[in-house]
Amino acid sequence: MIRLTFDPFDPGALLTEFAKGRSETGAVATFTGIARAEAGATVALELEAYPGFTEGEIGKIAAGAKARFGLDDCEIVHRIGRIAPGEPVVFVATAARHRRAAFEACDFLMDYLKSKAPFWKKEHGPDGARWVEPGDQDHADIARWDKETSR
Amino acid sequence: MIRLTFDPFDPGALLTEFAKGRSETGAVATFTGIARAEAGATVALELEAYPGFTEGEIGKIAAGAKARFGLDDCEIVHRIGRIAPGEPVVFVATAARHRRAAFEACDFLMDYLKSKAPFWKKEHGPDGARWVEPGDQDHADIARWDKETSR
Amino acid sequence: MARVLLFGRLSDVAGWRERSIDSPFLSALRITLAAEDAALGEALGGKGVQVALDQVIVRGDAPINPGTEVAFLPPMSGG
Amino acid sequence: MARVLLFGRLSDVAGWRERSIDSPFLSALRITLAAEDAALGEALGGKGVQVALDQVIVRGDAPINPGTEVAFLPPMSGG
Repeated sequence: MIRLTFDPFDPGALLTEFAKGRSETGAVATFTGIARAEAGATVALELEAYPGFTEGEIGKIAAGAKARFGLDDCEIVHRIGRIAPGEPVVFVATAARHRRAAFEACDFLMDYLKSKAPFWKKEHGPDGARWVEPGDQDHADIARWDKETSR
Repeated sequence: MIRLTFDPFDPGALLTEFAKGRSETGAVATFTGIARAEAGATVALELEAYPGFTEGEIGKIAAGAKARFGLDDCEIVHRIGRIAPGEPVVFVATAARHRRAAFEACDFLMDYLKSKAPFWKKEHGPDGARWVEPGDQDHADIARWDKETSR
Repeated sequence: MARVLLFGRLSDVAGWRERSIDSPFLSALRITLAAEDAALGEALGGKGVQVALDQVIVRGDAPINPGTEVAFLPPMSGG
Repeated sequence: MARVLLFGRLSDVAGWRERSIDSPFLSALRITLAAEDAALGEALGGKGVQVALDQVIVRGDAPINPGTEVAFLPPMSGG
């Protein structure tokens, strides 16, 4: 399930639902990305999506990850709009029989979401706003998955 | 925080509490291990701990992981006693400024917990019970962390 | 008429997010937009800006049918 | 008197989990336990079985003070 939301969400409530009733899944990994205050340097984050297109592109990657890592299931929830420091921005959950697959798929999906997913990000600081492009670390993170078929 | 519990727990409720009020932590990774039914081959899992000693040994590894990966925080909750298929066995949460550290520390802690933590595990199947010792995959998983200082 | 959508910094440059514009080809649409707003014309031709017609990325020129959604997408930042 | 604790398969072998036994040394305690129950004696000397005195792993022999907790720990399986 892939969902974009303008409203704050509780990652715990999502995990409770996701982990329920899984008697053959052995492993659930999650990642929650939280907006950092950067000691006052960031007043708010603003994320723009292209409704329909953004979910579609994320859906393709999620389907690829399910096949590549043999997942039972995965879920992605992403905030859009204006996000205050301390609020969750993204939640990814993966379910698999074994923990290595669950961890790697979660890691893989986050690398994609942070560097290539169709969002446009603006940081509002005390001196105004600026558009953000993916950083070198994001490019290095996503490049790991081209080199290896599994770890 | 390290806690052993005879009672079932909800990993989502633990994540809700853990993720709260973190305006500088950007990244929270979690892992939930769930008892598998193995298509009826496992009727229940029974985990024995040595109260005090088990928490102490896990605490040493958690402190090591906090230092090694530069974590803001981590939490480990482990079921003990008799556990039915589909019930969570273990929950690990890690918080760090960046996602790589949070993921790696969570992965590292799970490798330790699954292969070396002071628990004794009995599997109750339809034909009786047997004590379980760590498998080859667990030994291989934990050995990864000796070879590398970071990934 | 095509629905033209601008995302990210492109809408900041143009001062609008969505407009209906009549144009038979993508190339003609670019010329129309640039003639009206040179800064936007330059931004639309900038490095890494992609175009989607009805949510499918296209390269080069393409005909624009009436009712088509034309989206100009600057480099995606990730979430 | 020392509090002797058995974990995992050791308590299945012995048929008990906890007993108070008087013994001045770990080596003497092992002899006492083996004399009473040969199967347990063998299991306690088995591969990978460790001993903790007051929750600290010890190797070789050691004196046992009154009130000491002596735990025999078979190979840990992880959770």
